[in-house]
Amino acid sequence: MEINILIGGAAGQGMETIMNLLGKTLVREGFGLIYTKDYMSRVRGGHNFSRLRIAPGTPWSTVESVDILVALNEETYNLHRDNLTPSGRVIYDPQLFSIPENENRGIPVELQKLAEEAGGKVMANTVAVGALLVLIGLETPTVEELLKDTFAGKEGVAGKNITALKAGYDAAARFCSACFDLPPKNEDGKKLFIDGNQVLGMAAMSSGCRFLSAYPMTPSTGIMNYLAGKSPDYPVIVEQAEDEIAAINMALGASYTGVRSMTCTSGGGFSLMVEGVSLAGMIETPIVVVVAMRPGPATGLPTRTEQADLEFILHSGHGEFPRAVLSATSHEDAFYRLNKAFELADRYQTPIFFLSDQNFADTHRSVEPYDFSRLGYNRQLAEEGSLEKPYQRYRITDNGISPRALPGQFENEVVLVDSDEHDEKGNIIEDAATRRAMVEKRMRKLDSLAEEMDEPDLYGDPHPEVLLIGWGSTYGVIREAVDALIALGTKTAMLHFSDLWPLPQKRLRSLLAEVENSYCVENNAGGQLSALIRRESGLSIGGLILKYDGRPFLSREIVEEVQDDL
Amino acid sequence: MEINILIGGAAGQGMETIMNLLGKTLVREGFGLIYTKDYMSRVRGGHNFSRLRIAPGTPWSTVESVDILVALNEETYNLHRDNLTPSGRVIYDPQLFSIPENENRGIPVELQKLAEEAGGKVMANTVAVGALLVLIGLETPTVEELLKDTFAGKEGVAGKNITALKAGYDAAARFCSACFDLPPKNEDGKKLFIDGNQVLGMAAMSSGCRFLSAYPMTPSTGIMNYLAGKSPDYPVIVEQAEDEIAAINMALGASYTGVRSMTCTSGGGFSLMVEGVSLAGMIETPIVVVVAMRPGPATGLPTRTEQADLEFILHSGHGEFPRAVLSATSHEDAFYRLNKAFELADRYQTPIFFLSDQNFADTHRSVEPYDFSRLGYNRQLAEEGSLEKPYQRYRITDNGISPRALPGQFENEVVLVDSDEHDEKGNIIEDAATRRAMVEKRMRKLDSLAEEMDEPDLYGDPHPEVLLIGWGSTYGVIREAVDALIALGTKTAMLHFSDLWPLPQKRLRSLLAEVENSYCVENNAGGQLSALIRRESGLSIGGLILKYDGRPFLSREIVEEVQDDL
Amino acid sequence: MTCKAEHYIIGETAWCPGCGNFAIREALAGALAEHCLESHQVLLVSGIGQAAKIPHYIRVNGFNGLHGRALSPAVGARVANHNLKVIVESGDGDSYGEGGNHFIHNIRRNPDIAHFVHDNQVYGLTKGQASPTSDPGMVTGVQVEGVTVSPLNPLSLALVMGAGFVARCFSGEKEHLKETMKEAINFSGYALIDILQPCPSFNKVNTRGWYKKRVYFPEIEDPRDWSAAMDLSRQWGEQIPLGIFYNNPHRTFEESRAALEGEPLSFRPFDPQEMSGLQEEFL
Amino acid sequence: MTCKAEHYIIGETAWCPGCGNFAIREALAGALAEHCLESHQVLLVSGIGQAAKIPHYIRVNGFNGLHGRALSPAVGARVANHNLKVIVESGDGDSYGEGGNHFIHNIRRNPDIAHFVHDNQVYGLTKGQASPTSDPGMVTGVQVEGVTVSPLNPLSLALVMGAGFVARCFSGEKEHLKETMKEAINFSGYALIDILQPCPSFNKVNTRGWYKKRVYFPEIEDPRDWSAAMDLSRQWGEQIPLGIFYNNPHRTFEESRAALEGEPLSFRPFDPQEMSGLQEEFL
Ligand SMILES: Cc1ncc(C[n+]2csc(CCOP(=O)(O)OP(=O)(O)O)c2C)c(N)n1
Ligand SMILES: Cc1ncc(C[n+]2csc(CCOP(=O)(O)OP(=O)(O)O)c2C)c(N)n1
Ligand code: SF4
Ligand code: SF4
Ligand SMILES: [Mg+2]
Ligand SMILES: [Mg+2]
Repeated sequence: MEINILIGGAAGQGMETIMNLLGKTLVREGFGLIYTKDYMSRVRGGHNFSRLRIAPGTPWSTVESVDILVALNEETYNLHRDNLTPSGRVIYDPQLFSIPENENRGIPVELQKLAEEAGGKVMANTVAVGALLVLIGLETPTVEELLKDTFAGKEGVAGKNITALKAGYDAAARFCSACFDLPPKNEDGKKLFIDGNQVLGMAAMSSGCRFLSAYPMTPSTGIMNYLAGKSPDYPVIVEQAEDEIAAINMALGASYTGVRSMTCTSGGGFSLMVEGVSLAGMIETPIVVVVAMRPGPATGLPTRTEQADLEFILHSGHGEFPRAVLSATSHEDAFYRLNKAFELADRYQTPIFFLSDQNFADTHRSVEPYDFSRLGYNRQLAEEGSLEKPYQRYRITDNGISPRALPGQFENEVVLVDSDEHDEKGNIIEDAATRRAMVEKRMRKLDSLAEEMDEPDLYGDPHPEVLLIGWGSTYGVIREAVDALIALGTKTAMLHFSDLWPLPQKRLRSLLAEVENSYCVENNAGGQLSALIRRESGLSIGGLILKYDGRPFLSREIVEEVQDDL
Repeated sequence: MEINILIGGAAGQGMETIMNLLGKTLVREGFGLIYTKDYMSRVRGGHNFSRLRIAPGTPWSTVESVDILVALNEETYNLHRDNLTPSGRVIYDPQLFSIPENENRGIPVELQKLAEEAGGKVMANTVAVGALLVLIGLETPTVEELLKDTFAGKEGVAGKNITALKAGYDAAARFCSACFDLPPKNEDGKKLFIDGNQVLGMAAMSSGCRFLSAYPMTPSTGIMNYLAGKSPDYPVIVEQAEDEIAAINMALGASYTGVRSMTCTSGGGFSLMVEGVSLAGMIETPIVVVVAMRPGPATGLPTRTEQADLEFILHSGHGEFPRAVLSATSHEDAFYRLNKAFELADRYQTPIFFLSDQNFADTHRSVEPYDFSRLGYNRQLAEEGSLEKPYQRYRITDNGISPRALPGQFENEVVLVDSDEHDEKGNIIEDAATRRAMVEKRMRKLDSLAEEMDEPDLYGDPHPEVLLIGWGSTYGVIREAVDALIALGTKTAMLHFSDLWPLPQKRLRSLLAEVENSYCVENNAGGQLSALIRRESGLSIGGLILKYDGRPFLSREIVEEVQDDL
Repeated sequence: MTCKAEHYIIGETAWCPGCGNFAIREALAGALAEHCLESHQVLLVSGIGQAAKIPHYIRVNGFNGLHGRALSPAVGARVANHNLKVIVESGDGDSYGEGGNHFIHNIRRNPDIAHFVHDNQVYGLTKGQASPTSDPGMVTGVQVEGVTVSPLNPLSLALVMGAGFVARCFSGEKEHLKETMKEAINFSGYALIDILQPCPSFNKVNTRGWYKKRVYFPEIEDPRDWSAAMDLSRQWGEQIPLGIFYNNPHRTFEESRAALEGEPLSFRPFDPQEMSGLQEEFL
Repeated sequence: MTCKAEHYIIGETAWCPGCGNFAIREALAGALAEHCLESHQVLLVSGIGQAAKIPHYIRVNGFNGLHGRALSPAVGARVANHNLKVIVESGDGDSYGEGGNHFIHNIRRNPDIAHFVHDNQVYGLTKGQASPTSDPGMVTGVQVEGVTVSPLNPLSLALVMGAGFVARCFSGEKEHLKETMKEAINFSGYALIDILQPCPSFNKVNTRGWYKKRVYFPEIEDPRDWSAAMDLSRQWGEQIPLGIFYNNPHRTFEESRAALEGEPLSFRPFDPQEMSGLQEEFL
């Protein structure tokens, strides 16, 4: 009752086009799905592939087994054939390579040739989509509609693509038609087909972010592309900085002057930003920093995934100052949570981090449309009536938060911020008493910030014998592992952190007191959340389930590790 | 039986000259002393002062009370008069301000006028030294000798200074001669009079460091000055980089190519180096990074002290890789420990951090000459005979350490390093298996690295009821607090870490099991060592004694906090 | 307000007696006064160094940021509120050394910012190391055998990067400095004034007298003649020209962004609910 | 060894078919071969990008470091072992964008390094954003309304910073490229070749044909004439000159450091005990 499709080929062969067309079609038809990418750090050649899983509800992760393999080159066939299910089929172009007939699973479709006949090689991908459709028993009208949307105004192009689509459909129909059963549709209304970077880009736009300064870096660049794409139509400025140092400092200048600002990068670029992070802490200027993690150290594996920058980000920047660290756990949650990051930044006037990773950034899922009324836009700026004059940017207050005015906001009042230690007015000081007062003022913000943190998500058996603890993009895969373990008879629950710092500890403490077998499941080699929990609570997590080969977890792997250990 | 001298004035008035002259004279005479600086981040004006404490043995810290106050301006007198001991005296220039005669402690010396008479205003400092000498009952020959050494080749200048010196001596002699008792001399041979930065500079030179690339930043610049001063006479290159990013990358290039290399900076500059740190971890290239901490965040208090970058440095750089963190605890130890840093860097081919702070960097003490035979210079390079060919820079080995060859070292063998994940040869890879193997290879180095860490120094009562735990430059002041608490009847001990990461835990575990009252004493607001201990061992330290106003601890403060708490 | 220079002068400075910074501050106060700019409508951005302390000594909005990073927040400020007059003021080390990359790339961006560099040819605050503009041969605690690298010529560099306004002043010619500042502030786009500034504490080579003897005001026939400006900018040594070598505006960063037309972004209202149309493309 | 170009060519590249990088690699191999440089005596340093993958495709020592930071380790390498021939090769984004500050300041330093920039006027590896040299108007996923900033002219910039060797080549003129590389490698001091390189995947403006139509070899009368070089370097558009615009060596970084005379530092013996005299000054 689920279908798993894998499309593979060399970089530049257009796997994305196929998946986007197919994915969107399926979502429009009402199916729940997830689509993940595995690609190399190169522009052409190599071996890239994508997986699409269509399953009841909305699947949380993809799996290894393949029902339909679209092999755009022979390498793909050789690398993935062993994962084909017994009834699995392979769509391939017989002009490129051949599959032994006795294997009886090949569906030869002359992708290139049919495309050329339809009007051009580039449409080979559309041909492939046609072939895929017939295999899963869908008609073409939704795709046709989509093609018309996509090529609106270019009717010729749309028409040629429709021809190509049908050619693929007909060619594959000769071998099998509807030979895979689609799962039931979700009948509860329209869904979005969206990837993680797009979720974050849209969340930033909808949170009133008006300035993104960044430097391209995989896997964060999609956020930049999203916002840049909106800039002709909305009052948002996207500036490609000369380097990441400029990126964060520009954003801080814009934030100080009054707009919600953000920067995004990956670990290496973030390394260049940490001085600016420390500046934000000192001048108490809001900033949202999205870090889309990838495997390090250094350049590492640029297009792959890891969760190894948690501790780095938690302690990034010299000196001590308050911060919050949130993370992207699911497409559903991340939209609202990035808004929360903007809200916290304005409320606490300090850097707020939002951790994503390649696994989240590049994964499309079908999700419920978002409820924009849940978004906040509370700038927490000083107001004329209540402003004490002369204005003091760093007035010492009980909760450590000073009234924030903008340059130019009030007649005759100036706003002074300084990276040196300063007095309430913002002027440089060196005396011990003021220094002490300012450190304490800043650090006091942590008290109320801690109250804002959401407890981790609890899912699964209410009285578990096994507890799986995770954070960030592993939400879905751990959740599926919990389901699988429960199905296998192991009472299992998951505790999954979206808000990581200040670390919310209530659920953790009460659960760990009860559960015998606890594991941190992390996409890193050090078990960083586990260390953080120990540092903060003194509590030890029993075991670590780690993966650090640049690939996301498969739920099977988690299940097996738990079973081996029990 | 001790004398405490404080000299204060505006920046640019030459307090350093006085203290250097006096300090060195006293050390040559056989007295044990410590000399600390409290100065502002400016070039002229403001209020700066230095303290010199002469006490039996070699004192570990300075104290607040003042026996002799040299007030180069009235502000100094006003700020420090209340700390004068009942028998305290004030040397001042009556042309600048006056002290009520009834206070009966003024020693008016016309510093400016006498200096001009001797041949020039600049010698006012020498006049002051003369005055100081007579108060503590020392004759002038040692200073005269020193002046001749200093102005070797410029006899006129030396002569004028000697005249100035004597004028000061005579002027003060009219008020009091030997009115303070010097403590007994140390009779065990000559001592060095040296500050922390000089200790580190000399240690680097003596460890065979041949390249320092750095960008000026207080309080680390003294190291750069030291090495630059040697560069005309020794094969060492000091390069002022255009920024800290260049500094660490240049050092890495030199290290890769074959010389021991180092960089030094403070927190803000280090923030710009963390990307390079991650690179060093990935390309497995030795580098020693000295971070002289000062209060942050951002520019903070540039000329003051703090220990707030421990956690930042521990987790600095994106991704996961092995590192070691050592620290400067005393002038005696730091010399050998920086050599250890170089040895570890070469042995483990990874970044090694050495934490200093302003308190250590700018403090002079009288110390035993160093034993250079204790220094190591083991480059751990591949040797012709044992080299497997073709050479593989990242050969997978049991302990994770690969044979290291230099470019150009072996005919026809090339050395390839890469910031991307790579195979044994150094070439970019993307497959999961090689990635896993390389992560594990690198992380395996941590096992043997952990064995290299020295357990923390244990001092004080063998069965303590109070345990003070510290790290870095607080060694001396905590030690004096231990002595004081023991003298007050509290069985106290100190556990002081020089090597911080991988955290040595044996002593800690055994002591914490026994001692009821444990405190971490740290110059920061967060209790970072305490958190690190909890993270690593799960053990909680009972209390925190923290100071984060930019000033070093006074032992009195530690004693009081313990007493208040007990 | 009364538009008097004194209005802008605040704070006790941490500068050394005899330093050229004082005259630069006065010229700036004079320029602000003569343009009659209100304090809350001006933003002064700086980095770190002796010169960079200036936001504490001039009564306008101030952003005293990181060493080398003065230009970047200034550009951000122009994005958020293009009604503010934004002036960047910092040292030569800050602007051309640590901040070199932002210097060259912001000239390309051409934001409407006046950039006043206190060029004392030395790192003042960190006690006298060579700066990018130090003359060859200068001996310091780090350059113990004298500076060996070629000095960076900020004016030629700005010209080559396409700056529209390039000037050299001298703190000892205060009136000229003030007038030049006024023009730079009114210039549409990035305007650089490299200000020769004696540092009596650390620069014993390029003293006030040294500059005084050398500076002169060349006749500048056509301030839009790039080659002539380049030639002038390359004069150094016995004769050091002062003046606006180049003055030729082109499209600014702000003009190239449609979103910056009208009300400053900082003060525009916003309601998240109005953004719900964004998800349509994903349906 | 036999000094054949093939000796240096290794590895399967990750470049796109039709990319200018291939010709650059061949020219480099040819230049190394014709100078008959042994693999272990050459060091190739790069940053990150498509071009920067070259150390994996040429059989010499290789340091494939961080994005933007190729020049810095190269200078360090020259300190440690000045017998190595050090070549830096990287992309335009790497060299002039992220690495801009090192570019300008290392020209001032003048280390004996040949710097070959694969200038495809685009960020290749990150999929086609504008680079500092992108022509105005170029539309990308980030520059959705076209590049608005002025392009950085690497040759003029190098000249203004005092580079002694400044050349432009085109990957489509491989023989000329190889010969120029040979001269740059032999040049004493910092030598820049900005190499026009078509990127068929992302740069649809400056294609091979586009360059082909425009490049020409001007007569260069006196390669020590700075102004003439500057004029040439500023030509762009219908006519794009190739050649060594400037060739005028001056004192190198290495020559200014006495410690670098003789045996490379890397291979000099050292004994800590011989350093004990250092403490005498503190006695
Ligand atoms: C990242 C960083 N590196 C180094 C420093 C130390 N630092 C402060 S000011 C300065 C140099 C200042 O020189 P310049 O900009 O010419 O200003 P001046 O003091 O001469 O006016 C340096 C190196 C710092 N604050 N931050
Ligand atoms: C600090 C940092 N920022 C960003 C990146 C991402 N990145 C990798 S290559 C590249 C641009 C490459 O452009 P260029 O140097 O022109 O090389 P090309 O790919 O065009 O040959 C970028 C932005 C990175 N690796 N490191
Ligand atoms: S150090 Fe030099 S530039 Fe700085 S205030 Fe003093 S004299 Fe002026
Ligand atoms: S992306 Fe462009 S520059 Fe890079 S290899 Fe492909 S064609 Fe060449
Ligand atoms: Mg300066
Ligand atoms: Mg490029």
